[in-house]
Formats: sequence, C-alpha cells, structure tokens
Amino acid sequence: QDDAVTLQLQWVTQAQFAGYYVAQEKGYYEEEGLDVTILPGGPDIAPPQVLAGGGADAMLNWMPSALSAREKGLPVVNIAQPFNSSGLMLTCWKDTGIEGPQDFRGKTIGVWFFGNEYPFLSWMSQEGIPTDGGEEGVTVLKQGFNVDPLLQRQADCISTMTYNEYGQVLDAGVSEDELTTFRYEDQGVATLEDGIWVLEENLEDPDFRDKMVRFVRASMKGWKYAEENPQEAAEIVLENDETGAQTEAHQVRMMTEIAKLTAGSDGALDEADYQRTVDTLLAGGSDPVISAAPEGAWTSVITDEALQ
Amino acid sequence: MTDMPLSAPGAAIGRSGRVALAIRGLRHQGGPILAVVAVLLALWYLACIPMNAQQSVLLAERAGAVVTPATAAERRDMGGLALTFANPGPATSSAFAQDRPRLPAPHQVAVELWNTTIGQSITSKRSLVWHAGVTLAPTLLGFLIGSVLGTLLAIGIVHSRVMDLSVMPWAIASQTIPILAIAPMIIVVLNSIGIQGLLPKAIISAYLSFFPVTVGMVKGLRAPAPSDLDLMRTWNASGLRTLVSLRLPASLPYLFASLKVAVAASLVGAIVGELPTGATAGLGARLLAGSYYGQTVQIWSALFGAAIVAAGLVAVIALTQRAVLSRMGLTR
Amino acid sequence: MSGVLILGTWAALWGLNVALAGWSAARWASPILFGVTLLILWELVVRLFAVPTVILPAPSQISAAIAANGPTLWGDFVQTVLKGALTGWLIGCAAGIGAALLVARSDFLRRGLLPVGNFVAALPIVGTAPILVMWFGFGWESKAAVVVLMVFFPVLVNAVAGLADTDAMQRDLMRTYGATTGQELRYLRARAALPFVFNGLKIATTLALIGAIVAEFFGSPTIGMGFRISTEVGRLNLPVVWASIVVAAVAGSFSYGLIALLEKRLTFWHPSQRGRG
Amino acid sequence: MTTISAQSLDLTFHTGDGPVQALSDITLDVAEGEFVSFIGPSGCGKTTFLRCVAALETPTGGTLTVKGMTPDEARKARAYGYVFQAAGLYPWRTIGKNITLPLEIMGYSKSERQERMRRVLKLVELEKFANKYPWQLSGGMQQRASIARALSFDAEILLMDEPFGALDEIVRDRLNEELLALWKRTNKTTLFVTHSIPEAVYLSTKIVVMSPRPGRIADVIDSPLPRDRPLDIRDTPEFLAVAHRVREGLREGMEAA
Amino acid sequence: MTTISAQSLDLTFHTGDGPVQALSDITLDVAEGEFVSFIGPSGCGKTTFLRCVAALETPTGGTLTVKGMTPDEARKARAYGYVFQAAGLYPWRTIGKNITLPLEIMGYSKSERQERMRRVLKLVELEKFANKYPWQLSGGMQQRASIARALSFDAEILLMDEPFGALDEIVRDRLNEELLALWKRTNKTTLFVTHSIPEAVYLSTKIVVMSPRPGRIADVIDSPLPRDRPLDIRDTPEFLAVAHRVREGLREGMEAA
Ligand SMILES: Nc1ncnc2c1ncn2[C@@H]1O[C@H](COP(=O)(O)OP(=O)(O)OP(=O)(O)O)[C@@H](O)[C@H]1O
Ligand SMILES: Nc1ncnc2c1ncn2[C@@H]1O[C@H](COP(=O)(O)OP(=O)(O)OP(=O)(O)O)[C@@H](O)[C@H]1O
Ligand SMILES: Cc1ncc(C[n+]2csc(CCO)c2C)c(N)n1
Ligand SMILES: [Mg+2]
Ligand SMILES: [Mg+2]
Repeated sequence: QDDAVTLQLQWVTQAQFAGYYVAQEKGYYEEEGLDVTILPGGPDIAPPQVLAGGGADAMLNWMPSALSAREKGLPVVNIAQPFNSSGLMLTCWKDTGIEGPQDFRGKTIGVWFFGNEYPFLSWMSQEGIPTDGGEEGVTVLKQGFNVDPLLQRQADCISTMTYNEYGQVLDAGVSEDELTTFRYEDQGVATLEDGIWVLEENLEDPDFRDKMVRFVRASMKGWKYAEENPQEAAEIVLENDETGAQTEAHQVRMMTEIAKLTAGSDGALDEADYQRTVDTLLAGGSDPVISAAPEGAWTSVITDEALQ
Repeated sequence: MTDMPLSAPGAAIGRSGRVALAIRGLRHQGGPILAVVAVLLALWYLACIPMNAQQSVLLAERAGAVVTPATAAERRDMGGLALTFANPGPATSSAFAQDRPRLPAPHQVAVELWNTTIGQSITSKRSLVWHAGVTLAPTLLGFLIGSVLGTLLAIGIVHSRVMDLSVMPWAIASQTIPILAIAPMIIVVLNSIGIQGLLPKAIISAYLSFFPVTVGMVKGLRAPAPSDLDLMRTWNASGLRTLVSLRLPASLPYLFASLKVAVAASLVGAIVGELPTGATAGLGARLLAGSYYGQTVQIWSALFGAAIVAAGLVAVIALTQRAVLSRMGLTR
Repeated sequence: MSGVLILGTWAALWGLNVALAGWSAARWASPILFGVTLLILWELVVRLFAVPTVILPAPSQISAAIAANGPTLWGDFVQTVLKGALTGWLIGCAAGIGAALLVARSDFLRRGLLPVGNFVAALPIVGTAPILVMWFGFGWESKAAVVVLMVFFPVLVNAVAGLADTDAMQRDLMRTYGATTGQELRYLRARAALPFVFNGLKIATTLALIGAIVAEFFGSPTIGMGFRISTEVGRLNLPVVWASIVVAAVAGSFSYGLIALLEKRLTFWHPSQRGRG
Repeated sequence: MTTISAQSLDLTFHTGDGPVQALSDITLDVAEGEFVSFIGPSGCGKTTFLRCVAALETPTGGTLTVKGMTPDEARKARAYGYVFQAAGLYPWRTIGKNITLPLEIMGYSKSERQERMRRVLKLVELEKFANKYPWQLSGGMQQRASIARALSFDAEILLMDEPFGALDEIVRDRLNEELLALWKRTNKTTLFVTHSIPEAVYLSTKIVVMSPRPGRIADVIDSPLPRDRPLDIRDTPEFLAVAHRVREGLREGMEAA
Repeated sequence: MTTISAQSLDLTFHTGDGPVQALSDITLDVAEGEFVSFIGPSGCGKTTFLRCVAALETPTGGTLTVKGMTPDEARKARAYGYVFQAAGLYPWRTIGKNITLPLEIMGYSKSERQERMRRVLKLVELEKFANKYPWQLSGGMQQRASIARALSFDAEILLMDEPFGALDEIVRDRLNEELLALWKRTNKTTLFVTHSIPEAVYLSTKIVVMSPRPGRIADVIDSPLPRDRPLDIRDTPEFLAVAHRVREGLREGMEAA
C-alpha cells in the first residue's frame, strides 16, 4: 500500500510551517505509517500548479488563492485548517499621516501578488478606493520578498505578516511607535490562511482519504507540540533549513507569533470563518476574486475522522 | 617523498621554467588588475557614503543627534548626496558599518565572504563553498548539454537549408521566453514524469547556454574562406570531413568566445533553476534567502561567490582556449 | 494511438517543409510552416492527453487570451520592452563596446579591466535584481539597470574577440602607414570586429528581454510583462501568461531580425554572409 | 581520347555593380595525357576556366564534359589535384599535416601518408619544414608546400594555377623539370596556368593563349617539340619560334581588347 | 647620402620546433634615391629583411638605421610605401576605397584622394574596377590593386615584395617601365624583391644577391647601366654581363648552402 505523502509548502522553510516539520522529526507521521516529503516553496512556486501537475498530494494555501484556482477549473478542496486567524497586515510609516484606510488615497502601498493580492484588493474595493494610482486611489507596487520598500521609503505602507516581516521591520531598528499597522483581522476583512488542500478527484479514493486522515492527525499533533515548545520547534525548523540563512532568534520569534494564529484550532475548518472569507471576497465589487459562492470547496470528512 | 623516482634533468628544468613563466605572467597580469581593483575599491567606499546616507542619518537621529532636515518624511525626497552634505558627520561616521546597508562596504562583504567560506567547514549549510558546490553540479551538466546541443544545432543549421530557415527563428524565439516564467512549468512537468533533482536545473541551465553557442558557431562554421572550402571540394571531401578538418578548426575563435558567454549563462541558469525547485540549497537559495531577509551583506557575498565561480569557469575556458590554440599553432 | 497521430503529423509537415526549401519564398514560408507545425502538434498534445490548462494551455486558448487582453498586453509591452529592455540594451551595448574599445586601446586596461569587467558582469540576475530594485526603485529604471548588467558581458567578450581577430598582414599594412592606434582601430579592427560584435548584439537582444521581464519578478509597479506573468501564474490564468510569453517571443524575434538585417548590410564581405541570398 | 571537352562555354558573374563576363565562347578539347598551358593577361579568365573544370564554378552557357562525365561527377570521382593561385594552407596544421590531409580524406593508410608526405616534401625541398606552421614559411615556401600537397595523391587530372609564380629561377627550373618527368611517368592530363612564355613552351604539348574582357581564346598552339625536353631545348629555333607565336598571340589579343 | 644602413644584422625566429636563423650578418648601405633589388632563392630572408626595414620585425642583432632614425621612428614618420607579397586588400572596402585608405589615414583631402585613386588605378589598368570588392578580382588584379595602393601616397621609401609575381609578361613590362619612370621622376629610394633576373637588372642601380639558410648576402652588384633605360637595353652586352654575374652569384650561393 502506498503510504507516501508529498506536501507542498507555499514559502521557504521557516517556522510558519513548524507543525509539519515537528511531526516529521518527532516521528508522528511514522507512527501513522506515513512517509512524508515536505517540499519547500518559494517566490516562483504556485502550489496549485504543483498539485495539478501531480507533484504533490497536498498543498498549503491561502483560501482566496485556492478558491480562485477552484474557479479557474482546478477543483481543490480544503480538508483541514490549522490556522484559524490571519497574520496579514499593512505596516505604514506613522509620519505619512495615515490613520485609517481612507488615508491610503494618494499613497503608495506594497502588496504581494502571486495569488496573495486578493485580500488587499477586496479590502480596497470594500473601502471604495481604486487601486490604479492617482490622487484618489492608491498606487500599488508589486512588493518583492522583503521589507526594503518600506525601509527605503519607496512605499508608504507594505504588506507584512505578524510573524515575519513585521519583526524584520523592527529588527531593522524601527521602533513600533514610528509605525501604524492595520491587521486584516481588525479591519474585518481577514481571510483564512495556510489551509491544507487536496484535489477533489483524489478524495473519492478511500485509500487516499485514509492517508489524509492520518496525515492531518499527525500534522495537528505536530502543531500542538510546536505551540507548546516554540524553542524546540524553531530548532527543528532550523535543522531543516538547507540555506543556512535563518537565525535562531528570528525563528523563535516567528514560532511564538505563529502559535497565536494556530491557537485554538484543532484542524477542523470553522464554517463561520469560511463564510466570512467568502463574503469578503464576494464583496470585492469591480475586481472580484470569485464571482460566485463556491460549492464543495471544503469538506469536514477528513477532520471528522481524524479528530475522533 | 623520498623514494620519488628521479626525473630527467630536462623535465625538471622544464617544470621550473614553466613555473617561472607562470610567475612572470602573474606579475605581468597582476599589476594592472591590482591598480584597477584599487581604484574600484576607492570608488566603492566613496559611494557607500551617499548610498547609505538615509540610514546613517536616521540612525544618528534615533541616537539623539540633531539632523537636518529633522523628519524622515522630509529627508525621503532628498538625494543621498544632498543629505551627505547636509549632515557630513553622521553620514560618514556610520556609512561603513550598517546592518542593512543599501551598499555594503567592501570590507563588510569581505568579512562575510571569509566567514562563510574559510570560517566554516565546507560541509556546513552555512558554508558558501558547500552552496557553490550544490550550484556547480547543474551548472556543469547544463553547460555540457547546452554547448553540445548548441554546436549540434549550429552544425545542422549550417548544413541544412531547411533547418537554417525554419529552426533558427524558433531557436531565437525560445530565448525570448523569460526563463523564470517557464522554469516552474518545466519543473512541474518534469516532476510529473518523475524527473527530479539535478536534471531539471541542468535543463534550465542548458536552455540558457545553448543559444550563445548556436549563434557563435553558426557564424564560426561559416567563417572559412571560400578558397579553403573549394580546396575541400576538389578533394571531394564529405560534409563530415569538411566539418572536422576545416569548419571546426576555423570556428574555434568563435567557439571560445561563445563558450565563455555560455558558461556564465549556465551558472545563471542553475541559480535561476534553484528558485522553482524550492530554493533549498545553492547560491540561488542563498541569494534569495538574503534578499528575503534584507540581508544585503549576505546577498553581496553570495553574489560575489557566484561571480567568483563564474570568473573561475570563464578562466578555465580561457586557459583551455590558450592551450588548444597554441597546440594548433594558432597563437602568434 | 495518439502518439502515432502526433508523429504522423510531424513527419508530414516536416516533409512538406523539406519539399518547400528549394522554393524561392522558402525564406519566410519555411519558418512559418515550422511554427505552424509546432502549434498543431502542441494543440494535439494538449487535447489528446487532456493536459490541464493550469499546466499548459492550448494555442487556441492562448490566442483567445491575446485577443481578449489587447490593451493590457500593449501596456505591458511599452513598459517592459520599450522602456526597460530597449533603454538597458542601448546603454549596455554601448558600455560593452566602449569597454572593449578601451581595452583594445590600452594593454594596461586590457589586463586590468577585462578580468574585473568579466567578474562584475558575471553577477547573476537573481542577486542583482533585488539590489537594483532597491537602488533604482520599482519603475522601469531598475529593469533597464538589470538589462545593462546582463548584456554588458556578452557584448564585451565578443567585441574583444572581434577586435583581436585581424590577420597579421592586415595589421602590418596599418603599421607601414604609421597609422595611430586610433586609426588602426577605426579602419581595421572596428571593421574586422563587426561579425563578432553582431554575435554579441544578437545574444544581447534576447538577454535584454529576459532580463527586463525577470527583473519585474523582484518588484514592479502593477504593469509590465514580468509582472503580468508572475501575477497570472499565481492566479492560474495560464492563457494570459502564455499570451505575454507570445508577445515577448514576437518582440524578441523581431528585434533579432532587425539586428540580423543590419548585420547583413554591414558585414556583407564576411565569408559567412557572402553568397547567401 | 578526349578527356576535357568545352563547347562554347560562357560564364558571367553578377556583381552588385553589374555583370562581368569572365568567359566567352570557349571551345577546347584536351586529349588524355596532354599538358595544356593557359597564358593570357591578368583577369582574362584563366582561373575561372580551371574552376569550371573542377566544378567550383558553374558555366552560364555551353557544355563542359570531363572524361565523359559532368565536372561535378568527375570531382566526386576524385579526378582532380588542384594547386590554387594562393597557397591556401590551413593555418592550424603543420606543413606535413597539410599535405597528409587530402590523403587522409581519400583514405590512405597512415604509413602510406607518411611516406608520400616525405617524398613530395623532398621534391619541393621542404624536408626540414614538415613540422612548421604555414606562417613560419616564406611566401615561396608556402607555394611549394601547396604544390607538394596537390602532387601527393594520384589525381588523374592536375590543375595548376600559376604554381611557380613566387619561385626563383633556379628552383623554378628544377620544378619544371620535375613536373615534366612526373607527367611523362604518369601521363596525367595537366592544365597549367602561367605568365611565363618560356615556361609554357617548355612544358606544354598545347598552349592556349587567351585575351581579356571578355575572356576568349586567341590562339591554340600545338607544340612541335618532342616529349623529351632537356632544359637547353629552350635555345633551339623550334622553341623560339613557338615562343614568338605565343608572344604575338598575346600582343594581338591585348590590342583587340 | 645613406638612407638605409644595416650593420651585421641578425634575425633568428624562435619556433616551437627550434630556432630558425632568417638573417645572418647582413651589412648593407643604401644611398638616397637608389633602386635596390633583392634576389635569392625562396626562403633566403628577402621578405624578412624588408620587414626589418619597415619595423615589422625586430632584428636580434646588429644595427639598422633609416634616414638616421630607427626603423620604428621612420615608420611613424610615414616613410614607407609597402607592397606585400600577398595582396592584403581589406575585404570590406571596394578597390577604390582600399586605395584611398592610406590617403585617408595620412589626411589627404577628399578631392585629392579621388584624383590620386583614379590616377594610380589607371596606371595599373584597373580604372573600371574601382567599385568592385577584392574577392571579385582575379589574383593578378588584386596584386595590381595593392601596387596602386602603395604608389598612391608619397612615401619616401618604397618597399616592394615581388609585386609583379602574378602578372603576365606584357603588363609586367609595362609596369616595369612605369615604375622606372616614377622612380626617375620622384627619386624615391626603392627596395624591390624579385625572382626575375632580367627584371632585377633592368630596374636596379644595385642588386643584392642573397643565399639561403641562414640568409646571407652573396654578392652586391652596382649596376653600370645608365639611368635612362629603354626596354631594349635588355639585349645589350652590359645588361647580359650583369645578368650573368647575378646568375653566377645565385648558383654559388645555392651550392655553398
Ligand atoms: N614568423 C616566422 N616564424 C618562424 N620562421 C619564419 C617566420 N617568418 C619567416 N620565417 C623563416 O625565415 C626564413 C626567411 O623567410 P622570408 O619570408 O624572409 O623568405 P623570402 O626570402 O622572402 O622567401 P620567398 O621568396 O619564398 O618569399 C624562412 O626559412 C622562413 O621559414
Ligand atoms: N567571384 C567573382 N565575382 C565577380 N567577378 C569575378 C569573380 N571572380 C572573378 N571575377 C572576374 O572574372 C574575370 C576573370 O577572372 P580570373 O580570376 O579568371 O582571371 P585570371 O585570368 O585568373 O587572372 P590572373 O592572371 O590575374 O589570376 C575578372 O575580370 C574578374 O574580375
Ligand atoms: C511571490 C510571493 N509573494 C508573496 C507570497 C505570500 N506568502 C505566503 S506565505 C508568506 C510568508 C510570509 O512570511 C508569504 C509572503 C507568496 N507565496 N509568494
Ligand atoms: Mg588567376
Ligand atoms: Mg618573401
């Protein structure tokens, strides 16, 4: 019987994915009889594409991106949601005078694209702010991989994750009171992040379902362990980072912040969170991410069984 | 060492003669390089001051110094040079020691290079040498595939009018496709047929390196003078013969110029290929990680590491060129 | 079965092409026919093997995307090709040729500058692009800078090889005229170098496009071919991605063709050009 | 037996600057074993005619057959040994290697190649230069090497385009004698371009005098001299008479043009 | 007045295959306005000597001065017009443009360039070929173009390396006459390499006979012929006597080697 599972991450090896690495290192997958391969992501990797190409059995993805892929004809289904709140935020220089979303008009804002622009676009269209520049709208920059645009003052605000880029801004010597931050959570436009997604057709196969049940169970065990042991989890992540570029301090802090996003989630998707995400996306007026409420985009069969 | 066989006296002279020659060559070459490098370093240090002025002044402000203009928002629209003149003290004092400089000072890069090469065991993930090794494998394989393929294509194009007319335009078109855009697709497609690891990266690197070779070799293979070709015709030499005995030797200057470009392109290809394979290790991964965390010094040292590898590869080709051409009596 | 169909189509069309080669219009008909062959095969492969669109869209889908996104693609083209690539190409080629001339004029510079130049120019784009975006901003200027760095080396290497490729008698002749270094350069070396320089320029055209597009991956405004490609890949809008790639390929082939035409006019005397229609 | 037969051959080059007629109405038969010299002012089409015979140029009119075949078929049968007007040695091969190249192409064995190479180098007095590169030789030495190369294999037809132009009188006399001996021994059909009237008369059984623009045949002289020709035959009245006729032919051709 | 003075000149080439001594102990004085011919077997160092004078080769021993300067200074003063053994035309320039090239380098005005180009092309009978490219010309025509190029500007010293080797007797005679007339008119010091004894005797005020391996001077003959030399001077006893002495010198040199 085939017990191999390949998981495609959506970014490079870091504490954002600690649960999976911990499950791997602590032998939780092995206990479930699984042979798991974790594929790191990167700026150039679209996890849905890898999934479609058969390069992975499961992927991690932000829900807006996955739902949009679903509408594009790639039937992906959420089988588990270890993150129950969003870490996405905008970080602005206080001295630009930005105090609320309406102050974004006429400003330059860095946004991640590659399928990660949807939350921002929905938010702006809910605020009624055009995103094509000019006095009344915001000028959008496709943000690279780091916080330089803010530090170099090429942008007034940039996208940051609570657990990563925000810390980098602080590390660069900026104090918190020089900054204004807008968490998507606080603005009521939060969308779900880092869910586990698989191809719909695979779910029809009972063997595959069984494999995923074991996978989710083990992964959640990993997550809970990581939440409780941030120091050790960070070390495990570091061991798995082949670039040798990460620092321990950074990963420990990231783990601590990540733990806040996974806290309280047992892996099962909360339907209310799902609905809020869909509503936010549908509210996106002129530039809709999805045009209609998706059907069958998530299932609880895996988590139901895994959590028994 | 003691029971080393006695070598003929002539051989010994030959060897020391060669060493002497090499040393002379170095001295010959060394002076100008050192002079140029010295000038560049001086310019580099100078450039650090205005380049890093924003940050220097900001740091001074945070440390409590009085700076002009007083707010970062006002300073933002000023050029680095203007800011340097407005705040000469802060700008110069901390230009060369920042954590995230826009332009790191040469010694910062050197120190980082030292720490990540000599300062690490080469099997460590923090060793640049290890990463260079990871990148070198697909580079060399890709270069091999690329130059063989490029040469074969050129041979086909020179010998077949159909290929000349139909393949060349599409070879050109293939190069205008941004590799970074299709690299992930190549990886995904290869992955789905079970090919992973070295080969996908080597293919990307071959994709970038075959073209300079094709372009150069098409020209080179057509370079023999008409009279030289006529001679072959009077002997009724076969196409293959003419290729081996005339076209290939005559194309060597073009070949080597192309190979130098191609090997550099191969390295770039291998580095690019690392990104869509998860950028787990290699110089590309280092570069990416550096830029992801805004570690300018780390980027620069990885960049220099890559350039050193490229320069080394180009130098190997230049040496081969010299050896081959002098063996063929073509150095005058 | 489908494999046979594909191979059969290939063989038939290639045969037609071979038959055409003798024909006078083959110069333009042949590449088109070859291209059509590729497209038909591509469409066949995608349809017969039901390749998912998110992996590889069919040519028919791509052309539909081109038709539907005309203004967007044109805007991207202006931003990336006309502003980024062209500016960078001009500056980079001028710098490469200029450096080669300097190097050819002075032995000191040749020995000092060439290795350093080679070194600097061998910096991989993946590393330079983020730095240049940091220095020159998110606009096309940083893309032009990336292109400059990318095209410099091939042009330099080829120009230096070309400037050295004169035969002994041609040089001796200049010496007997007591020609200055500058005159020797102008009347002999520069001319003899052209076939090589054109090699460099040809490679530079394709590199310029790649450079300008790829640099946009590392930060850009919300316009440009690289921006489009990376964004739409993320959105799994593969037909639009390929539409952009098609624009890039057409633009690249066109500029390459222009250079080749110029080459033919300026190096008609070189054996590789002589006697070819 | 006719080896080479040209019937009203025409050849016009098309240049950017208008057409240039290089050969016009050339009719000529060369029998097997003949030694034919071509003489005529610079630019009259001698080289062009030889190139047509060797299938390096395609006539624009008339017919040309070589041993009953088209020139191209004859070329494929490796009928030709050609000495070009310029030495045309490959700069990346030593003199010795340049000479063994056609032998290699024609599939001679290694030892045979070496032996032939030594022999022909000796013939042109370049034994000591087998390992030198072409550019290390003087102009005349290069030309001799290229003659050696054409003589190294057994072509049925020898085409020689001013082979001795760059040689001094003494070496030239010697090579003339050698060539004559070789020709008598092997009976190769030889087409030979020269600017020297005595040389043409001394060597040939037939002398073709050409006149320029467009290249035409002004006179064809069948030599009355015997096949055995010591060098001092050049002082005999028969010899001088032939030489005189050639000179006259040349002069007339020039004036007509 | 001595224009060129060589004192025990030596030149050894170092080849991968061991040293080759090309010139050995050459001592020679050439007065201003002299016409000196060099004659000697192929490979004896004639070209090498001319190259030394033109500062294209550096002697490994002895001294060489040109108009009291080093050869290199003289070269920079544009003292030389050099016709190489091979034509050496630039393929990217038409014949006309090849000829105006040295004029352009030396800063002649445009109209002057055109006028001189026409004049020298006429001299070598290539008026009609000004707009052709080198590869569109026959070997002899290329050689004539290169002669025209060297004559187009007013070099004080003419160096000619077998300029007439590829030309037929008639053109050659005419060019000999022209060259002699030019020399008389301009009184240019001329060094001239040839393989033709009559040519050497006809043209020169001084004939240098060289012998090979290593290149030495076998004989230096000061011509007793007057400066005015109609073509038929070649049948006078004085002429034949000089020619005989040259031939003897050559033969002895060859035997000694
Ligand atoms: N670059 C070189 N390297 C090595 N040897 C050379 C070089 N040039 C000439 N030689 C040698 O020097 C000798 C003299 O050559 P040179 O060209 O001066 O002869 P030459 O008298 O002009 O002969 P020819 O009449 O055949 O032109 C020859 O033996 C030749 O092999
Ligand atoms: N490739 C070419 N293109 C155009 N014209 C040419 C070409 N080759 C030769 N010609 C012309 O053809 C004519 C005959 O040339 P050819 O080389 O046969 O003369 P030749 O008798 O060998 O002269 P020479 O004694 O000077 O070598 C010349 O007028 C020449 O300009
Ligand atoms: C090109 C590119 N840009 C942004 C993201 C979004 N993203 C998903 S996870 C993550 C890590 C944050 O520390 C980020 C930035 C992406 N996947 N690819
Ligand atoms: Mg000829
Ligand atoms: Mg010579």
